[in-house]
Formats: sequence, C-alpha cells, structure tokens
Amino acid sequence: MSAESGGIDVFIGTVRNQTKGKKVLKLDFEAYEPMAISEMYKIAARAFERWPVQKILIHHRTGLLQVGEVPVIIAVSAAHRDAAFEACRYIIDTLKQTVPIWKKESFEDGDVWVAAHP
Amino acid sequence: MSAESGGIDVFIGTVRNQTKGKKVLKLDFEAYEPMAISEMYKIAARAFERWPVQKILIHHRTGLLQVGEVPVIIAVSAAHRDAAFEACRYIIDTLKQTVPIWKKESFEDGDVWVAAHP
Amino acid sequence: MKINVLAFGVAKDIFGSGEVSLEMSNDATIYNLKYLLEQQYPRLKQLSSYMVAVNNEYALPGDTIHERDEVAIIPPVSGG
Amino acid sequence: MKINVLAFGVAKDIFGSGEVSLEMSNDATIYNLKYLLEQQYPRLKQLSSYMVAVNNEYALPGDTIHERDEVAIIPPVSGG
Repeated sequence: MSAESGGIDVFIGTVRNQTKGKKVLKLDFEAYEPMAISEMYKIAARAFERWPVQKILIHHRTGLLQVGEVPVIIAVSAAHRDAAFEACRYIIDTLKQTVPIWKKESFEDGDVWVAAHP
Repeated sequence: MSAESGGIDVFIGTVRNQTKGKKVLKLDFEAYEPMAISEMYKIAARAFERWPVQKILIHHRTGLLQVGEVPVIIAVSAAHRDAAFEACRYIIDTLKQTVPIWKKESFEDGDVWVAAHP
Repeated sequence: MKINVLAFGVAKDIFGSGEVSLEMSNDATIYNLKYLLEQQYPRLKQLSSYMVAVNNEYALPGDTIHERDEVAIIPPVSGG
Repeated sequence: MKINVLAFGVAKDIFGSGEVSLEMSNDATIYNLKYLLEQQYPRLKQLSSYMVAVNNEYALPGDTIHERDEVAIIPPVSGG
C-alpha cells in the first residue's frame, strides 16, 4: 500500500467443504512452477495496462490443504476503488483460466483432478 | 469464514495523501452512531437478500486518521466468488451514499467537510 | 411542542452546536422544520443538499414530527 | 531429436511419470507431438482438453519444437 492508495481489494480463496454436494476431505495443489509464475506476471502486466492500479499481489499455495485453508490471495491497490475491484476480479478470473496449477479433490470414495474430464 | 465458504472479498479503504491534487494532512470522521449502525445493518440485510453470501463484516472508524490509515473495511464470504465480489462492491457503494458518516479533510490552508457544498 | 434537533458534520458548524431546540406546532412536518431552520440558519441553504432523520430513519418532506422524536440533520454523507 | 515432455496433474497419472521421452523428427510440430502422445497414451484423448507449453509459454498446434525446448503437457487448469 502506498500513500496515493485510496483502496485495496483483496480476494481470499478458501477450501470449501463440499463440491456439488460431495464432502471434500482435502485438496492437493500441483503447479508447473516456472510457467505459473510467468503467467501470473503476464496477468499482472495486463491488469496494469487496463486499470489505473498501483500495486498487485498474487499468491498461490501448492501441496496439501485442508478445508478452510487459503490456496489463493489476490490484492490490488488503487487510488479509486472501481479500478481495484475490477482488476482484482479480472486477475482471479484469468488465473483460474490460464495459470498452470491443478487441484486434486479428495472425497471419501477417491481422488479427482478437477476439470480434467468432460 | 465458514467451512462452506469458497471465497472472501475484502475491501480496505485507505486515507489518500491527496484530493484533486491538494495535499491531505489528515481526516476527521464523525458519525451519527446509532443511525450509522442501523443503516449498516440495512445494507447487510439487503446484500443477504440479493446474493447468496454467507457472512458480512462492515467496519468504519471515527475520529482522527492519518494518511495510510484504514477508515473502512468490508468483508464478504460466499460459496462462490461472484457473489462475494458483487455484494462487497454493493456494500461499499451504498455505504458511501446512505450511512451517516462525515469526513473532514485537513489541507495546509484549512479544513473542508467533504461533499457538503456544490 | 419543543423539538431538539441533532446536527452533524457541516450542519454542526452552521448551528454552532451539536443540538438546537425549536418550538413547533404539534402537526409539524419535515418540510416545516426545514423551512424554520433555514430561516434561522440561512447557510443551510448553501449545502448541496441535506436530509432529516427521525428516530434513526431518513424521513420524507411530508412526514410528521412528534414530541420526543429524535430528529437529526444529515448533510451529504462522505464516509468510506 | 529426443524431446523430454513434462507432465502435470492428470497427465502425470496417465503417463505414470512426471516426464517422458519421445523420439521426433527435427521439424516436428505441436500437432505431431499430440498425435504421437495420444498413440502411446490413449487416455489423453479422454481429457476435456489439454494444451502444450514450450519454454513456459502456451504453444499453438502449428508451432515447431526444437531440441532442448522445455515441453510440458497442460491439462485443464484448476487453480484458485
């Protein structure tokens, strides 16, 4: 945060206890790390081009996470809140589409890589 | 945050060091406290009606704040991030329109109640 | 009846006090109250706008004020 | 040329390994690579989709692969 900042929007992703009504025991996140970091930089660069934002933080954990833990945090500061909200939303939406990170959900009856199969 | 939560959107308002190019030294917030609290409850109730959100926090400080300090925090948790983002945005936008809190900006050449005069 | 009017923000500066007292008829409306106040404190008319709250709710011009109501002048808000 | 292919997520399960080696001609494209992999690992075709990255960038089907390129199979991502 800088002295020119008027607002910060923070998105905190949390591990939910269910997916489509099935109880989730835990999540395992795997990343193709160098490419994931490079894609995150690209998303931040595009956000800086599109909105008058000041600082951007993109954080993503990997490995085993329990229900309630925080896999992802996005924070965007800006002089005005419109830009902070819009850029934050853009970053999390785009991260979920392009950053090479994969989530395996563990249910009582087995594990599933999310979105892998139709 | 609850175990059903999939995301939290947090808006953190900060005191900026300038308004329309003029250096802000500090801010003084005054509230009509019982009505401000009642209006915040109304805003939260309307957000719960309009979006499938789980928990809402609305915090506002009063008194003297320095540049960089945080007058307002809004946090909204939801199973899905769309609802969290939209409700958070709605709450801060509406708070700024309806909650009886007033901000006096101190500049080098005097104090001004924000938005009081045309 | 005697009505106490709370003032906040710039209205407190205009009244020179956080609370003023007015003598009004029993069927007085918000409209009547604003008229009276603007007679006594003409600087109120220079505000971009202002609302009146009765018992912690925004009131409409035609609403009637009752004795012991908590009445407050709400200049343009600027929280957040 | 010999191309090493990194695999992540469900692709790692399908390959039974985080890295496999393929022998390809020097002018091989992403399209050729996907064809070869799908011959050897037919379960790849059951994925809802998958991309190929070359040197940490998403590649197009017509892009050519060069020796020592870092090639990776990117099944549908699900971070966040």
